[in-house]
Amino acid sequence: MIELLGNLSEHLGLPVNASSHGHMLDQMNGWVHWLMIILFVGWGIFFILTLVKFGFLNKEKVDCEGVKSHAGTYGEYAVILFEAFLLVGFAVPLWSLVKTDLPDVTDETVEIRVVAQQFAWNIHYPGIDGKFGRTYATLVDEEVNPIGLDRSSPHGADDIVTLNQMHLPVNKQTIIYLSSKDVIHSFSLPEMRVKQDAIPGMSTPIFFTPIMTTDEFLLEIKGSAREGKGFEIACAQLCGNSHYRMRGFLTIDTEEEYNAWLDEEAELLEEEGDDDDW
Amino acid sequence: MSHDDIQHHVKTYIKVFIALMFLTLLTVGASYIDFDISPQFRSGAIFVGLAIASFKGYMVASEFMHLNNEKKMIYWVLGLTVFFFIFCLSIPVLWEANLMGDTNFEQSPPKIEGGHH
Amino acid sequence: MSSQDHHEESFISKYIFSQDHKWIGIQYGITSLVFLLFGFTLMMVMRWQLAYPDTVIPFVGWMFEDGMLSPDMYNSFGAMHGTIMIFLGVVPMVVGAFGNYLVPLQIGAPDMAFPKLNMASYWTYLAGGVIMVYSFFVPGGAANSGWTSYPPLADIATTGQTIWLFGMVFLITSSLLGSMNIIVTIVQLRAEGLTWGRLPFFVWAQFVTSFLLVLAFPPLEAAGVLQLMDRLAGTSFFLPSGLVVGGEILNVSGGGSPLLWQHLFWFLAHPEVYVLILPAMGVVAEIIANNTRKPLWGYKSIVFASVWLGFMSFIVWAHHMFITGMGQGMSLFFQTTTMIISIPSVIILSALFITLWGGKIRFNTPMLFALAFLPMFGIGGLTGLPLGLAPTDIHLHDTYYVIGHFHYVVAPGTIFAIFAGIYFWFPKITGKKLNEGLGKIHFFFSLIFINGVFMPMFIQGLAGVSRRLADGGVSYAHAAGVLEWNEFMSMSAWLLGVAQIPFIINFFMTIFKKVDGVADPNPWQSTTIEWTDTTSPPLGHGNFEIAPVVHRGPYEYSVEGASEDFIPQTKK
Amino acid sequence: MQIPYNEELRPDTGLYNAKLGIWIFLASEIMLFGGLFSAYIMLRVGAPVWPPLGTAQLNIPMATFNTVVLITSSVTMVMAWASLKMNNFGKFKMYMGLTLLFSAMFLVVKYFEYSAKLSHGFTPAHDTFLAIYYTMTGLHVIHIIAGMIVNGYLWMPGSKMWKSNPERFTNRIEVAGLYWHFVDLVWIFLFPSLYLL
Ligand code: HEA
Ligand code: HEA
Ligand code: CUA
Ligand SMILES: [Cu+2]
Repeated sequence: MIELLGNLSEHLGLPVNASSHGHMLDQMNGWVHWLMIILFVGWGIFFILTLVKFGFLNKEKVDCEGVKSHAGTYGEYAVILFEAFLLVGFAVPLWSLVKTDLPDVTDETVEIRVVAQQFAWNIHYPGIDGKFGRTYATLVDEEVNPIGLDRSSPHGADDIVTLNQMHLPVNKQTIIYLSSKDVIHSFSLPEMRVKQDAIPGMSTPIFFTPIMTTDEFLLEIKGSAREGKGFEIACAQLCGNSHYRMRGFLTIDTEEEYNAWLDEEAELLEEEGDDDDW
Repeated sequence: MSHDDIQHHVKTYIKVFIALMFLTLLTVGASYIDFDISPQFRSGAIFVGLAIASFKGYMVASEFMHLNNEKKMIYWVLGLTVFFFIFCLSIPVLWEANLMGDTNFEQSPPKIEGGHH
Repeated sequence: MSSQDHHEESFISKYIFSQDHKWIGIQYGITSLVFLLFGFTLMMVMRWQLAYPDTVIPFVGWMFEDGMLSPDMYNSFGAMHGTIMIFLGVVPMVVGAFGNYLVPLQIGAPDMAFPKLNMASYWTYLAGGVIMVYSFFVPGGAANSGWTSYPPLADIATTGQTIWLFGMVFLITSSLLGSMNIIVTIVQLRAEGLTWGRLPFFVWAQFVTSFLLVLAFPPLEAAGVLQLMDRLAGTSFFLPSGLVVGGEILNVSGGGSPLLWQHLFWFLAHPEVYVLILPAMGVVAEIIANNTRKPLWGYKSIVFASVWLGFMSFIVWAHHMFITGMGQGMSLFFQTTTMIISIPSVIILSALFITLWGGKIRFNTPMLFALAFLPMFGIGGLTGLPLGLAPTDIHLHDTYYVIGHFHYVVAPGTIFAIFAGIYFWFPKITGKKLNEGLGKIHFFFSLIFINGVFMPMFIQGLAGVSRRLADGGVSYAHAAGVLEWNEFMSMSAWLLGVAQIPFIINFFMTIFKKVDGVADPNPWQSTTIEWTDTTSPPLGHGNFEIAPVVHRGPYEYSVEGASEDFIPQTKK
Repeated sequence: MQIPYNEELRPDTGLYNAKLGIWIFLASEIMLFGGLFSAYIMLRVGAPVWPPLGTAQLNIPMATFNTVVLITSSVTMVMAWASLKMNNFGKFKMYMGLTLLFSAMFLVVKYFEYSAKLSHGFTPAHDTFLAIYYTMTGLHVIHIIAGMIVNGYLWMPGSKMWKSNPERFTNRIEVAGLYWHFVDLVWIFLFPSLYLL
């Protein structure tokens, strides 16, 4: 029974889940929708019965007292109880699990920064040393240095900055420090069940663990309307005229692929560094 | 209200006036005194300053605006308003304290000679 | 506050600068209907863009460059659709028109407490409306940062945003004047014998609504002033340091907070949504009691519930801000209050359902709209629950699920209640009933198509499609599976538009219809005071020949032993 | 058509219409300034130092003087009402005139304050402290001006009503007074918040 109840989420048309916490959010969503359906169907049946009985059939006498049973009141108590259950049982623990209990950073954690701007996502990797260089608004140059990274700052030389291309290794805890250069955006990864506003002047941490590589995902969605298209980063907050196409790409790699990609990017950086002194 | 009542009121107005004057000077004076445990938050000074202001406000409201002797309906309206007022004031503070994000992460950018471009 | 007895009124003082609450109510009503139609038209144009991106818009295409809505225009239209529907359409309709026309009549008062102020409030509203419409013609077009106008985007937007803010200041002022007036009228001018417990529920709903307006609107006015300062005086209330827009450092001092706006905005805008729904519930309750020929079930509990609803609505606002990064404490608080606030709605709805039981239900057009309100509001309200719980809101926030949620409450909810009210009180205003046949056509087609527009939004939303996308989601792969609904929804929207034609025909046809003889003053056999002792249509300024005296509660239908199945409140 | 309870009190509430009206209006004003104070608090809490470095030094003696002026005007206002209650129209004229005089004095001082700041380049755009300072005091000044318009009307042309309907005229003065005291009250909080703390 519980199985069945919890599984309503599978019929809500949610995107494929690809993060370790996602199924819990989905399950909660399933529970809430059960409550909604029960209430709606319950009252709906009562409603239709009443309309038939007192609208079309009974035309003589009005019964002023109406309903004598206390079913309505019990129903209300049931709703209250259910809501309390959802709050205590799901909402509170889940919120800390997915939003506020920031995990400790270990060697295994992937830390990156994401800086949103009209209308692109800048992804900032700390490079080999694992530490981010400093960024300054004054150094911003849309062509070559969109996040204003100071290459001469202590940890800045090896940092990797990509545009709209985010790579993450599978099954690793990821922490993203999210901010924005200009207006409010919202960093949304529908398949990861991640959404967080990117607010200028603020750096907000988000964390999740992807559990499915892009290749696996592509296999999973074979035959659906989006066949052949991998994970994407969506902007969920109105941010200007091109909000509708502020799209980034997320690739979940295996460990090896990820490291290979990082190396490749580091090489690129070196080549650039030769003819361009910061 | 009878003539005598009013006469009585007028006496109160004068007294309140004098008290308000005194408190104004007091609050200015107090602002030069250092009540603070830490210079960062100045909580002592804020507390003293607002306490005096609240007392002044109370006197204006209760005497000049006759709130010490008003009808029930008006107390209801104001009670409700004050409740929401306090709410409106306190949430931003609590909010800031409970924000996940870090609002002071970006140190002010150094002034670079010539800047960019 | 005039009290001079006037003689013959001139045309201007009678029809233009009228101080008669009935005429002002009609002015409000007509103006807001026009704005509702305008807001709907904007959306019908937008829906073309959503269904067939990159194709020329039929009929109105010539107005736009390339015959299409540019993304900027799309955003303008969206923001203005929201603003117009809420602030120029529904609020003036439910508070300005229904409130103005009915409250004094239902409480047996000669007029509003402050007739001049009442007039001022209408004209301020109209000025606000004109300013808003004017903003379409300034360079850069109307405001395009959403009806929520979040800075920094709104701070750096085109001139239209400034005009929008000025317009809002007018609209807010108008609402404040109007609602002050309603409160004072209800408290001070109730007829003799009309105790609080005998007030029709509609009046209670107006009372609570007016308090919401009086206390919630000013913080938005403050926020509006701050945003105006940001835009005109170069301050940075909402702008943090170090902003880089389009590669250039924004030349401001910085140090502000973008979230400050959201707090002040939602501190108003959440109570505002109950401003949209409470009077609607009031209308529905009146019509249901009348057409079941039964007293409202649980009158006391729904009055209590609506007061509670009003109170709670001030302390839930941050449920619109769950994903701005709030911690556990705040999210717990706002989730809890949000769950608590759903309870009074459940109570009110349950009471209305239970009222139906045992009644002698008459299916006339107003009743049909009122009945449809219940499940439709039910869908809207229930879908508020997963939004109100922070973890489930993570996936649903800013998707079409939200759009679906609130349209179910405002469109087949409030708009249906407005239609119900128009059909119900039309004979009061004009002395003539609207045509039932046309009314039923209007009803059934509206019901079908409005569901056709909004139901698929839940499907899209659950799939993760964001709102405010100028191309309806074509750019995003995750929208691919549900994209085909766009065409269906747009078709439904246009057909919904077509379904309004019988109403418009009916409306004008009935107004100009000639009838012989005296109109029936109480065509629905209703108990409340507006139907008794006054003529239909009412003549001139002033309401009652003799001040009415009330002897009983508002819903004495089918009382045992009475000669008719209703006893007016004024009957001994 | 006559609206009841314009001058006489409604028995069950004990109020005349305008009295309830003005209090509800003031309730909305409380929320208006509440929104601004909330903004003030949020900016202050969010700022690393307050007032921000390099901002203008506000002129405390001037503001103290203004506080005294405004409180005095509040007293003369309530005295104007009391004079009417004691049937002394002449005294009313005097007190109301004084109220207007003090209000004008407040504005003049404020003008000098503003222009001194502005002439040194301390515009609202300079920093968030000055931004909120100008906005709050500016809105307060607008309230003063609005009050002066009403009071001026009641002082001169509007006072004709004393002949025809003294009861109602006294009520009007009371209502105008309530508004005026509120404006005073706002200043009582603005003064320490902006100048002293
Ligand atoms: C009239 C307007 C109205 C009403 C009444 C409501 C009612 C509710 N709203 Fe809604 N809401 C809006 C208008 C409204 N809302 C708007 C305009 C927005 C979006 C703004 C924007 O971002 O642009 C919004 C957004 C919104 C959000 C933010 C979503 C997001 O951006 O992520 C949330 C979150 O908590 C929410 C929650 C609720 C809740 C819990 C209720 C509750 O009060 C609902 C309680 C009702 C019930 C629980 C129903 C009871 C039902 C029954 C008893 C059974 C019925 C059965 C049958 C009829 C058969 N709403
Ligand atoms: C009260 C509020 C209200 C109402 C009633 C409506 C009504 C409708 N709305 Fe809208 N809507 C909003 C408030 C409202 N909306 C808001 C706040 C937004 C968010 C904006 C933003 O993102 O910033 C929004 C956004 C919004 C979107 C999303 C856009 C996007 O995110 O990109 C869509 C999409 O389909 C939509 C559609 C509709 C439709 C089809 C109707 C239909 O139901 C309309 C039906 C209308 C009528 C039935 C009126 C008919 C009038 C007459 C017939 C008058 C007759 C005249 C005389 C007799 C003189 N609305
Ligand atoms: Cu970035 Cu929307
Ligand atoms: Cu809300």
